[in-house]
Amino acid sequence: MGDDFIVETKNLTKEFKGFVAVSDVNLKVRRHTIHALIGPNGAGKTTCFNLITKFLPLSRGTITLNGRDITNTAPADIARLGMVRSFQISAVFGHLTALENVRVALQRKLGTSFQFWKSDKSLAELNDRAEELLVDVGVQEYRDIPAGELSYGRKRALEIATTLALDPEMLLLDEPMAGMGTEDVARTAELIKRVSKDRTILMVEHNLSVVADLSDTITVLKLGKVLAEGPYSEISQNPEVIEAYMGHGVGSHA
Amino acid sequence: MMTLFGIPTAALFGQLLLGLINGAFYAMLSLGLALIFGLLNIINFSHGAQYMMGAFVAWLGLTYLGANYWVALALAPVIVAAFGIVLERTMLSRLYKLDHLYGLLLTFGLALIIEGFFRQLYGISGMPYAVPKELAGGWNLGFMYLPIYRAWVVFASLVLCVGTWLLIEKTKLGAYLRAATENPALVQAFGINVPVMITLTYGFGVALAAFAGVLAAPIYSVNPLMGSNLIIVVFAVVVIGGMGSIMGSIVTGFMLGILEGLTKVVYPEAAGTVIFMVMVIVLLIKPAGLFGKGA
Amino acid sequence: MRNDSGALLKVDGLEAWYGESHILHGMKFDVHQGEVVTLLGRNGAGKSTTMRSIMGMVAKRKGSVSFDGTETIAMNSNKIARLGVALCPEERGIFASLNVKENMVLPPVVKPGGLPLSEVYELFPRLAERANSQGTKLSGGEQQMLAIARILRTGATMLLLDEPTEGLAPVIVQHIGDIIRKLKERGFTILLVEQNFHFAATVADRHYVVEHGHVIDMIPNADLQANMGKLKGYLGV
Amino acid sequence: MTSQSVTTAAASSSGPSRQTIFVGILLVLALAAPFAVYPVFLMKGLCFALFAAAFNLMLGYVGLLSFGHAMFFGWSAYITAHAAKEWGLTPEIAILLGTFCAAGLGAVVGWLAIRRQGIYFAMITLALAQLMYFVALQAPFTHGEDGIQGVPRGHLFGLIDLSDTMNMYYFVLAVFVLAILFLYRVVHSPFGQVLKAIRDNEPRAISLGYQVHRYKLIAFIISAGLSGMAGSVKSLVFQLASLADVHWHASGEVVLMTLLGGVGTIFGPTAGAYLVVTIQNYFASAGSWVTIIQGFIFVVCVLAFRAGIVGVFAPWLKKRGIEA
Amino acid sequence: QYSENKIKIGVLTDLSGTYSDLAGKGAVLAAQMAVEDFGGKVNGVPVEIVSADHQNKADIASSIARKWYDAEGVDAIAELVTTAAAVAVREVSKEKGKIDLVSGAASTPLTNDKCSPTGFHWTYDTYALANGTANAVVKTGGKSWYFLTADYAFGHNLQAQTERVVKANGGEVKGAVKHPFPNSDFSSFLLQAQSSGAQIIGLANAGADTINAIKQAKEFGITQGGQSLAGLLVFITDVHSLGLETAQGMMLTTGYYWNRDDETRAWSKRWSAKMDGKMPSMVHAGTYSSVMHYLKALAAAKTDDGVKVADQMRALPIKDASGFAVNGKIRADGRMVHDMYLAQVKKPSESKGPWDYYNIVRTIPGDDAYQPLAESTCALVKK
Ligand SMILES: Nc1ncnc2c1ncn2[C@@H]1O[C@H](COP(=O)(O)OP(=O)(O)OP(=O)(O)O)[C@@H](O)[C@H]1O
Ligand SMILES: Nc1ncnc2c1ncn2[C@@H]1O[C@H](COP(=O)(O)OP(=O)(O)OP(=O)(O)O)[C@@H](O)[C@H]1O
Ligand SMILES: CC(C)C[C@H](N)C(=O)O
Ligand SMILES: [Mg+2]
Ligand SMILES: [Mg+2]
Repeated sequence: MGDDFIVETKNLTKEFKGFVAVSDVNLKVRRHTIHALIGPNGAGKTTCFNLITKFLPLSRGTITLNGRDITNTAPADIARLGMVRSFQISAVFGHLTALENVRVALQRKLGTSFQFWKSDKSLAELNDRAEELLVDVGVQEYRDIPAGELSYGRKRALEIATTLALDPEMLLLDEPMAGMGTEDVARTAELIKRVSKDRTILMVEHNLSVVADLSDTITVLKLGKVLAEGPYSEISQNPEVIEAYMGHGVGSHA
Repeated sequence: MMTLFGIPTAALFGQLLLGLINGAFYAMLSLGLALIFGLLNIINFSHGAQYMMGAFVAWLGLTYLGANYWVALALAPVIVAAFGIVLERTMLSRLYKLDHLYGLLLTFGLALIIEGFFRQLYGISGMPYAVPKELAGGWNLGFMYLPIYRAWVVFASLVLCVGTWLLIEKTKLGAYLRAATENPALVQAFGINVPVMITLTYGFGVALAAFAGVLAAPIYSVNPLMGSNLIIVVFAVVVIGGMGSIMGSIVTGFMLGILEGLTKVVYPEAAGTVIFMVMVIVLLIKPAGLFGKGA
Repeated sequence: MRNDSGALLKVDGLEAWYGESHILHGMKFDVHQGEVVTLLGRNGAGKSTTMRSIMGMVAKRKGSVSFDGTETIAMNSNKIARLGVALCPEERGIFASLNVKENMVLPPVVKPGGLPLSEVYELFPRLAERANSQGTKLSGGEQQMLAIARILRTGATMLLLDEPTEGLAPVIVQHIGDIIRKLKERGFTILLVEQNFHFAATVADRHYVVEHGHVIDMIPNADLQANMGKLKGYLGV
Repeated sequence: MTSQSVTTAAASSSGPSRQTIFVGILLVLALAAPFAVYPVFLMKGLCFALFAAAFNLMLGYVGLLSFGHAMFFGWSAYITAHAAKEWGLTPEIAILLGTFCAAGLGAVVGWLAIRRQGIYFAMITLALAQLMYFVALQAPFTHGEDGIQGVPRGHLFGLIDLSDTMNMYYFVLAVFVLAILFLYRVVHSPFGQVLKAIRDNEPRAISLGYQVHRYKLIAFIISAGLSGMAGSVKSLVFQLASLADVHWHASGEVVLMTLLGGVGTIFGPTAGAYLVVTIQNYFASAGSWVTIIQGFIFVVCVLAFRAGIVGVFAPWLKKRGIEA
Repeated sequence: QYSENKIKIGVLTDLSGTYSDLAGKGAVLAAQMAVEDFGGKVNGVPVEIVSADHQNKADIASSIARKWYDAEGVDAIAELVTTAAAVAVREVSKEKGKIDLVSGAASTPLTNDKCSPTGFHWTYDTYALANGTANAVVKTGGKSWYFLTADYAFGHNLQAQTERVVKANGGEVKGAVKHPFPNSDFSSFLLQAQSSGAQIIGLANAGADTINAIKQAKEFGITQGGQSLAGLLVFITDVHSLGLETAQGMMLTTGYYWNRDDETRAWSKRWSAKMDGKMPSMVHAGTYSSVMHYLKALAAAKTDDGVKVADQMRALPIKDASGFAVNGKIRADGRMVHDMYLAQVKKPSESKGPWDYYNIVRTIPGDDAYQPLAESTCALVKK
């Protein structure tokens, strides 16, 4: 296959009290690619994510995942269908240790999550897999530290590990690099590339070098509408995109 | 004679009017509570006790100093507010960074102490407090006899409510307060003396309660438990109106007073419960309350 | 280089603590009237803490901070603000319970001479469009604009901008650059914290490099190209 | 909610863990206690301790403050009392009946309330509890102010005579211990793990595919059921089910017990319950001084011992590998 | 012989709530005075008074009673204001074979379904109140009634008793409204009573509720409109709180009035000296009287066994220094029958000093005041 679309939106629209944040967005994310969503602040990128994962109800439009209509599916069920998101502001379980954070994600597949009569020692079988994931994102040293005490960058890394733990076929990452130091950015980019092998990734990112480096396709949003779509080479030459987003090159990325 | 709900319409008017009068108290009390609750993020459980103190200060003033009603109306809120300010400075101010629950627990404890203290000193039967001469008597409205004093209560309450509403919504005080609950350090860095502002606001909320207490003294006997019986209903009013909404608590206060009045006619046993019925319905339909913003 | 005695803001031997942890160890630098000066440094070097200390927002601090000849080290932050200093904090500090407009007009006017509201909206037209939205419903970048915009009205002439470009689209970063230059033309004095020295280079007159709560170097913007290697070393890029 | 959930990876020393020894000591004390202390007082404490522990499941582990838990406590008491007195059911059946009814009521209330958070959750539970109070006030079988009096304790399994105070005490203790073990298991189960995650970050838990409302609802039902069980047992201990147990004061009291003892700890609610019950017991003849003293204790606790009684000892215990 | 060589009497009352003025610590004092007046010892065995606050709640009352009997060697419990508390304690006392001496509670079930061989109802009850006040009112022309009734057992009971009397005397009941208990705003209920057109508005409530209803009736000009109020249970503490200005002219039934004769004045002044100049209510005097009688029975029975003491109590004549219980006798159902008084509240001008509030209009002989034994549903009454 390789050439079909895993996620498709049709006329995706979101209105907030008389203000249109996302308007008629038709997005097609090709299977096994990295697709970037960029655009000026307030263009509606995060809102798109919220709509696709149903964290916000749509005003109009339809969404399909693997050809199946998920327009009216609950957010938790969307995750169960294999599409998982991360958050723009880091989202970890602050009182759980790093290991437990990852394990909570792994645990779902075990099917024992409603079993309040069972010991939590039964979860130990997941520890090995959880540790592998921590190693992948480079936070294995902090496995027994409550996640709330990690520095911002490490929280972001942990969040990615937790997301990957679900082994989703479709990943939505909202500014995964925001707040990371330079060296972490490189490692995370590397990781994203690695996990994208047999997955599909839709990602919002302001760091243009990362976008240029990773993405197969880029969609540029502006004022809630699609402004342009294509590979980086094409997008970066588009005068409208330069005007609305990239600007004329001064100090845009460090 | 026309009837509605099986009662003559004339009598119904009377009941509505009485409901409105009760609503005036709900409105005043919930206004103060909403102010403290919505703007300072303190669930002021001692509000009822402070209302009671207002009434007691009036009574004490009259009994021991011969201070008349009007003097009490002017001074009791100030005295009780000063007391409130001391509490705020010495205790509540330590809790701002913590969960609301602690404010609730503290003020609950304070309410117990205050009420216990007054009970210990003055017993429970209640002290008589006469209607001031100027407001004695009543008007025959045809459908009912309206004591002048009750009319005065409604009037005073309306003036107070509207005044407070203007103060909060039309000056920037309201915005400062709301912002200060979120990030006091930053608001202070904008040039506002936040601790003083918070203290004064708390004092003002307490003064509102005490004022209501003085207004209540001639109607109900001055009694150490007069506030604790009311507080939970007043909480309900604030929640139904939408927490933090000044207008919400005023309108809801009057509205629920009237609704309760009607219930007293139709199904009196349920009069104390109808407010909670309304609360369930409102919260299920409009989670943030009638006038609340967002959820 | 102007001489020190004419400095509008003069920081000397500034030390600061969060609880028990000692963060600033004798910061020393100054900013002259009408200048744009940046503090550069790695994550955790103490840049934001310096800003907060100047503003009086760090409870435990020592040394000297004088603004326009007034020693402010022992003042409460509301007093300092009244002298004409305003902060745009790094976490933006947009109030969720206020709408955009209310956020905008929240900081009181401390001195005459601030920008009128209409001009502020001209600088940030996006904010006028969203004036009635709840403050925190703005997108990240919009919130950043709001945080800058709201202190322009107050008449404060000394602006402390803590990472004003964080999370912004490249084109907006440039826009912010333009605004800083405009503000400078109007006579504002600006202390800027930046991670992005490419951006800093386009607006600043001088750069201080901060490490472990000290100033370790000062580089005039004119000499920046020459000192690039050294700077990259400091910042670990 | 400020909670001191201690999530130490179970300190794994060999032999019986310190935790086991600690619990063992407590248990021996509990077994010996009625020889030193008035057993009815101990039983009252146990009932409230169970009530507070059940309540704590919501506050401490789900992060939701219910201000209407008295409806489960009180209604279950009525049902058990009625069943034992009017239908002559044996105590264990009457208690189970009360417990299940409370859980059922919990399912309905939870279904209505669980989508709300913070103060709104508290208020909607309060409102529903007030409605249930009203029903209790008006329904004939509850006998209004008098309550259902003279409830027979009956024979446990038709064999053991519970009118004997010692028998009753050990029965209540057994119920309490089993219920606490059950709660401990709930908290330390795969389900409990998810609850903690939800409390920490609900949107994230949703994004991982957890239907959070179901988890919260189940927790609420468990909490309601066990609160009910506490009320049922109390109605047999005192042979009385009364309005006081459905009144909002009782809902408030359980919040106080839990906060005073230490939210989100295993032993906190028990400590808090005994503190409050002791105050009430010792100062019963002090009239309004009781309220003054109680108020004073709350104020002191809030200002000085915010983590609750157990919170004060928790670090000390934790050092010794014991989860408070 | 006396168990543990000690006699302990518990005064279980409302020390902090609505009824703490009409009962409360004044009742504890009365019990103490009884013990002192008796000499502090019964056949050489010391007598001790303990007290506790039941907060008017059945569950608290029952658990304190249980604790006292089980763990603290209490032999009898006195006072017991509020029916629910009294019934709860009655239940425990009966089970343990201990004596209860109910003074403050009002409802008739205490000597009917809930009667006990060791339980006594001392001071007054709703039946007697109705007989006194309602009779007098109907006879002076108040034929049509409307009730404001506190919505709990006591209120219902008082209304029922009063209705019985009204109807028996050819009066008519136009309606009733049950108000929540406690309640502070009566205006709405008063307005309903007003539009009913009844001549008499009967207040089947007590304490603060009665006070508020009366005050507000005045405020709303109900009495000017030609209707009259009948307070069906009014204590002297209520009159004090209302003030004579408001309360004047009201008819009420009481089991005791401190200013009735020299004996009552002497005792009341002793009590008053320790109570900041307040005067005792009938509950205070009743508590004294019941405890005193219990002590006498203890001495005569030479044991603290409940049943035996109860028998002695029935046998011995009742007479004590308070001047309570004129013509008193105890019946099989536990009712202490004694004379009741129909009183009218004085005008302010008639009052000669503080607490001088009543004119006694009529003495109602005990047998006329109380429910005839033949009507009692108490299982102990042989028919
Ligand atoms: N809940 C909401 N209510 C009202 N307006 C909203 C809400 N959420 C977002 N918006 C508005 O929708 C627009 C798009 O916001 P969104 O967060 O999607 O932007 P974004 O593209 O992610 O920007 P950034 O890059 O700054 O994160 C913004 O103008 C924002 O103010
Ligand atoms: N509230 C706080 N309590 C304790 N330590 C703090 C607090 N805020 C900051 N710190 C510590 O103070 C040091 C300096 O922090 P500061 O925020 O000033 O750094 P910065 O130079 O602004 O870094 P960045 O580029 O990440 O914003 C850091 O080590 C940080 O961990
Ligand atoms: C008025 C009270 C002294 C009587 C009490 N309410 C009872 O139930 O008997
Ligand atoms: Mg975004
Ligand atoms: Mg910083």
